[in-house]
Amino acid sequence: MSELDLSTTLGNAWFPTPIFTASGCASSGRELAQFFALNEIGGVVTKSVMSKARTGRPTPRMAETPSGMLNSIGLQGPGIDVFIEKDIPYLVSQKARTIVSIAGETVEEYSTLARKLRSVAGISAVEVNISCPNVENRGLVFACDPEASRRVIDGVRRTLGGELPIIAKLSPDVTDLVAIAKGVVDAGADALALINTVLGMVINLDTMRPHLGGKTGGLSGPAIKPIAVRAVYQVHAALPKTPILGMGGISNGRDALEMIVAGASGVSIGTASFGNPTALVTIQNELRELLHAKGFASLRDAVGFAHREEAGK
Amino acid sequence: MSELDLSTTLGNAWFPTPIFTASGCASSGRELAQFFALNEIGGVVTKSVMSKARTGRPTPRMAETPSGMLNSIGLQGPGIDVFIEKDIPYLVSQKARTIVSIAGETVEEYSTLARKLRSVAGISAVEVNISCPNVENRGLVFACDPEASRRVIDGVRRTLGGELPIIAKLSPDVTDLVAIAKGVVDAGADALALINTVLGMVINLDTMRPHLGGKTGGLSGPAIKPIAVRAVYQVHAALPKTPILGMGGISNGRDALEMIVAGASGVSIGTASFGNPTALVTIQNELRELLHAKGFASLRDAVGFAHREEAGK
Amino acid sequence: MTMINKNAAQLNAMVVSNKRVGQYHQIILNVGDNAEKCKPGNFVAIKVGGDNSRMVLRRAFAISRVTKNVAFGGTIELIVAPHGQGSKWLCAQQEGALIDVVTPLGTAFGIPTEPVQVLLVGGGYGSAPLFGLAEVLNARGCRVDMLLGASTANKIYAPMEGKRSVNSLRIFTEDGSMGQKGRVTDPIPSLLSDLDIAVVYSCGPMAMLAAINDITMQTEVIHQCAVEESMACGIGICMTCVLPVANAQGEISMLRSCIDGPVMDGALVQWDKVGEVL
Amino acid sequence: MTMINKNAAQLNAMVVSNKRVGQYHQIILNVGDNAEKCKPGNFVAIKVGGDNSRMVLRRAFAISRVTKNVAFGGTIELIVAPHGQGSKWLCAQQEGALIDVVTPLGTAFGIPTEPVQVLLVGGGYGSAPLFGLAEVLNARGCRVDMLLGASTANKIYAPMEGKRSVNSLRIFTEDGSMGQKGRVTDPIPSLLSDLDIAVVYSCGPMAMLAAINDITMQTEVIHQCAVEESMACGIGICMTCVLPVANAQGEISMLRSCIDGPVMDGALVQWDKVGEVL
Ligand SMILES: Cc1cc2nc3c(=O)[nH]c(=O)nc-3n(C[C@H](O)[C@H](O)[C@H](O)COP(=O)(O)OP(=O)(O)OC[C@H]3O[C@@H](n4cnc5c(N)ncnc54)[C@H](O)[C@@H]3O)c2cc1C
Ligand SMILES: Cc1cc2nc3c(=O)[nH]c(=O)nc-3n(C[C@H](O)[C@H](O)[C@H](O)COP(=O)(O)OP(=O)(O)OC[C@H]3O[C@@H](n4cnc5c(N)ncnc54)[C@H](O)[C@@H]3O)c2cc1C
Ligand SMILES: Cc1cc2nc3c(=O)[nH]c(=O)nc-3n(C[C@H](O)[C@H](O)[C@H](O)COP(=O)(O)O)c2cc1C
Ligand SMILES: Cc1cc2nc3c(=O)[nH]c(=O)nc-3n(C[C@H](O)[C@H](O)[C@H](O)COP(=O)(O)O)c2cc1C
Ligand code: FES
Ligand code: FES
Repeated sequence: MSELDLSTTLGNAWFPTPIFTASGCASSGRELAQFFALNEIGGVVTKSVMSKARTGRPTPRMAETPSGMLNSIGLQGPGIDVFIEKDIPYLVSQKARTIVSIAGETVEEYSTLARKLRSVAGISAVEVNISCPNVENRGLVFACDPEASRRVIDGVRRTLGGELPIIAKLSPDVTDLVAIAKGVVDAGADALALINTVLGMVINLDTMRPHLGGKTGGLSGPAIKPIAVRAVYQVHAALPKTPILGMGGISNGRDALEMIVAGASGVSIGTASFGNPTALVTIQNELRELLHAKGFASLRDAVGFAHREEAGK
Repeated sequence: MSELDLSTTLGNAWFPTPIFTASGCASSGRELAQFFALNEIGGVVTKSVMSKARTGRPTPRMAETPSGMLNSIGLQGPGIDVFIEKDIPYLVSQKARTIVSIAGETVEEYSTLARKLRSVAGISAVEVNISCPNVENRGLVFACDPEASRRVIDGVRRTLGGELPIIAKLSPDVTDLVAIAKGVVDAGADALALINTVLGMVINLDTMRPHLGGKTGGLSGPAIKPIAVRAVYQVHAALPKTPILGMGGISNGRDALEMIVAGASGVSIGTASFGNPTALVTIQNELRELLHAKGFASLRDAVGFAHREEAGK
Repeated sequence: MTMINKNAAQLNAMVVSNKRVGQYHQIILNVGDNAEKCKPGNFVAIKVGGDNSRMVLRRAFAISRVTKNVAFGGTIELIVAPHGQGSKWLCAQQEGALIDVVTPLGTAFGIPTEPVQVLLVGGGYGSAPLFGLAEVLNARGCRVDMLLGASTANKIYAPMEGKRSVNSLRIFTEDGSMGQKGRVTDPIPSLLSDLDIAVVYSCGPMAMLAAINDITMQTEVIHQCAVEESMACGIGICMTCVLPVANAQGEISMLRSCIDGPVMDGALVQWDKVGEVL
Repeated sequence: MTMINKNAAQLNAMVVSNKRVGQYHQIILNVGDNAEKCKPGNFVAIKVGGDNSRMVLRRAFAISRVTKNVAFGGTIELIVAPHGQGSKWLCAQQEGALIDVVTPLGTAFGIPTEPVQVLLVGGGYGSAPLFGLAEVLNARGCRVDMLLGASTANKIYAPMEGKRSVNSLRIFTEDGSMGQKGRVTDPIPSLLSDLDIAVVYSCGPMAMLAAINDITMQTEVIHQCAVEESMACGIGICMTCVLPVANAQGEISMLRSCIDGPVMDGALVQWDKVGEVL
């Protein structure tokens, strides 16, 4: 069983296992290193970083919901320069494979971030989080606008050149996810990350107002798993050659396998780490055992397996 | 406390309480009558009926998910003629206030259904379920297409005349829910029902294929409550004068109150009845007590209360 | 018009006992007077997982036997296989625990008015309702023969006291670990031609029921089977549990197995169309 | 660079005892050797609701006392208010139950190197970590005075044995049902001017901490407070638990109360900006 090949690729980046942290759910990596070695898993996806330091949204920033939670962090972070100076060297020192997530408020900001990352050693891929309000267009979230999504990815692609793979991270809060996916792949994304959180709200019955400081927040956790599996399945059916980093509510090996057979080449674990700091390694071990039990010789054989032709049809 | 006025209105229809069944979650009413008197609650929203009898989607039609479930019924039903002949008289005999839900595959089918209902006595309102594939336009769900949504409601409005209130039931699976809501209100909807189920999928790890016969299904239950509250809040903020029938994961009085202060004039209970056949009356009692405890003199005062101006701002 | 769910009530039932029997748990619940309304074939729908459970749907279990108990009033017995999270939770409940049940639900086995000869066929925990049924048939003067089958010995549920109402009992396991090696359906054709059997009653996996029906369809024998479809509500309001069934006129429609079943006339069920679009 | 969460481990802790004390539960958990790493101010993050729970996040509780127990090895004590579903579940756990905990987490109270005079102020269950702290301070030779407050008598947690390490203890309730009627903050200004207090340690509701800080800011007294913000992860990875804190240069940033707290220097916390956008 130890022979089972768990390795995967996202664009031209190779990873020994398909298990990744989810952006914003592992901070810069240091915090989890007490619970497992960061190089044991497929890779670390860092918290989305912007060009300047940001203090984020007011508290309360979270609310627990049935089998899930809402968060409203507002991309608090140190800004790209401090990030490159302090966080990347740490991850490199831990031999962690690193996917840097970037976020911007303008098409230009994304390109600026890409330019700064271009020359940084030790990065495996760039995840482009386009679920941010576009300040140039009425605050409309980039990922909800096919044209804006394309332009962001196009800008990042031009800036990065052909080296680093680009993973475009999409929002499920759209009428036609496949159209957005096709657009960003056309614009140069090598892979897709699906799904970001679903927009939600909780009302606090003590104050009788929205509970979160930012009023709305992003829903994550097991509650959204069926939405995430559907998104991955739909997009893999439409774009079978584009690798997908699947996420949304994965809490155990079975969830990970569900996502993989739906079409994901790798999976990110977010909220599950909050409930269980060792979730990533537990899930990785469970996935390995399950793949073995189901008779797969490698992870690769399982990717998209739920789409196979039906016998006799 | 028994004095507390729970009555509500949707368009020109009056209901003694704001607690309704959700379409498709109470069949034709008879099944629940063993557990409580149908005239004890605000009203019964019937399963969406189409013009012809339909056998629906293949089984399996359901999968339980964390704090929710997927269903894929495919609008199985007897067709409008049998429905009018058999189900309406039963509801009338029980003195149940009845909202008839209609569904069609073409704009014309909705109008035909409305025409048949026009002359039927004992109906309080018509709920127009536009979360159906539009066979005239590549199977694109009406509710995901602002123009198609408008045309359906416009057709129903013209056919019904000004008497019966129209409640347009929208899908949350859209980029811009407020735009769709505004469109159908412009086209003549008196009220909105929010939200229909969220598109999801579960993979069966025994067969390694989508579990449901229809592959995808609709996610309902507590898992989607934060999405529903957000939808109601957003739409109420944009259209404060349009009454909303709120639904999605309501399982107790607190959930109902959350939805009401977010902006709902009434709430529908779906999945909760599957877990608890007496859910509607329990929720109604809990809501009454909570409103009282919070110091409201009437339901009306609580509708949209979470939107009130902040003191001093 | 008959009222749907007309005997059903939602109540908190106390666990009177919970014993492991082979791979199953025999669970006895105190349902008070409600027990009088429970007939062989009916089922209960149970809320699982406690207050903060992520499981929102009830689980269905056949009522195995009904007893009038001096200490507790009426009790019902369930035979539960620990399958997934919900049934495991139920199997872990201890004596004294209170459980939220809706009971009795669904159709019951039809009992012949005459003392005819009948054959009862059970697969796995499907034998559970057959012992209660055998008691009723026996009391009616019927001759009751029973066949039970499972993959292996500890999936056979055949309690000592249950055998009292049965004239003959034969057991089949696929691995030969108990009784005869083979399938429970193997002996049915010869039994139907050798004995004067009027009704076959069956309960077990859908494939077994279909196989039995293939046999009974070659004969005049009536086949009453208890089907098992996934149920979201158990009370007829969700339309998830349907299967294609013909009426007397041969018109096929999708009937709800929770209120038009679980006991159905096997001859009317469209076995080849189960799981298909009509 | 110091490692974040460097003493933390995830382990299954057995409930050694669970007793009601007023409105709280005193819960003792066996955490073995891990207890040696737990310091006053640290907290534990507990998984609640069992296997099928719809609650996905851990709950944070201050470590009240640490004991080396002959029978069990190291134990930690928690004082838990049954607030919502998660804490109620915890309060319902019986002796022998195994509980998934991550511990110890967060910063600890700083202990003076000299035997100075200190004041400990607790609100509600906020008194829990103060008794363990008092023991340590007492062993260091400090003079420890304590003020405890709550809305009403049975929300005061002040165990007999805890008082041993305390030179004086005064209790305040808003309804006067125990001790003096009034707020725990009322006597602080005069105490600070009358006694030679070097440090005020506080734990309780945010409003109480802010009020104490208003007082200490008028003086030279150090204020070490244990803050309480909603935490999704407890280990520094989610950024939900932040509050605005200045550094030595006066630059304000949003620090995580789970790893840069819960114990913080009250003088640096920007109390008026908590819950605002910077
Ligand atoms: C009328 C009827 C009578 C039954 N009688 C018995 C009995 O006497 N003893 C017994 O052990 N089991 C019986 N079952 C099956 C029992 O309902 C399932 O084993 C149980 O629901 C599984 O729940 P779970 O949470 O353990 O499994 P999971 O697989 O986690 O359940 C997930 C979901 O699928 C549904 N489901 C899974 N398996 C089945 C199944 N076989 N049939 C229907 N729904 C299923 C569950 O209800 C739940 O909603 C009966 C089912 C029906 C419909
Ligand atoms: C560092 C720290 C130490 C604490 N020490 C203690 C203690 O010693 N004794 C004690 O009784 N309580 C303590 N609390 C508060 C305790 O964490 C909450 O009462 C508990 O999380 C409530 O969970 P619930 O499920 O019962 O309530 P719910 O209101 O149902 O919880 C819903 C969500 O909100 C969060 N939440 C609710 N109230 C609080 C709160 N006051 N603080 C932080 N998060 C909250 C929960 O963690 C959960 O994620 C402490 C909190 C923190 C942050
Ligand atoms: C607290 C929190 C912070 C997050 N921050 C980011 C972020 O900075 N960038 C991003 O692309 N996604 C962010 N996400 C979304 C996650 O990466 C992930 O897409 C989502 O949570 C679904 O996965 P999960 O259910 O496993 O958490 C965040 C999620 C949470 C819960
Ligand atoms: C089994 C099932 C069948 C449904 N059928 C319909 C339907 O026929 N028409 C409709 O408008 N909505 C239908 N719905 C959606 C519900 O009316 C409701 O909008 C949704 O389930 C959210 O509410 P809930 O979480 O309380 O169930 C159905 C939902 C379920 C679970
Ligand atoms: S289980 Fe809901 S209709 Fe049968
Ligand atoms: S609770 Fe997650 S960062 Fe503090």
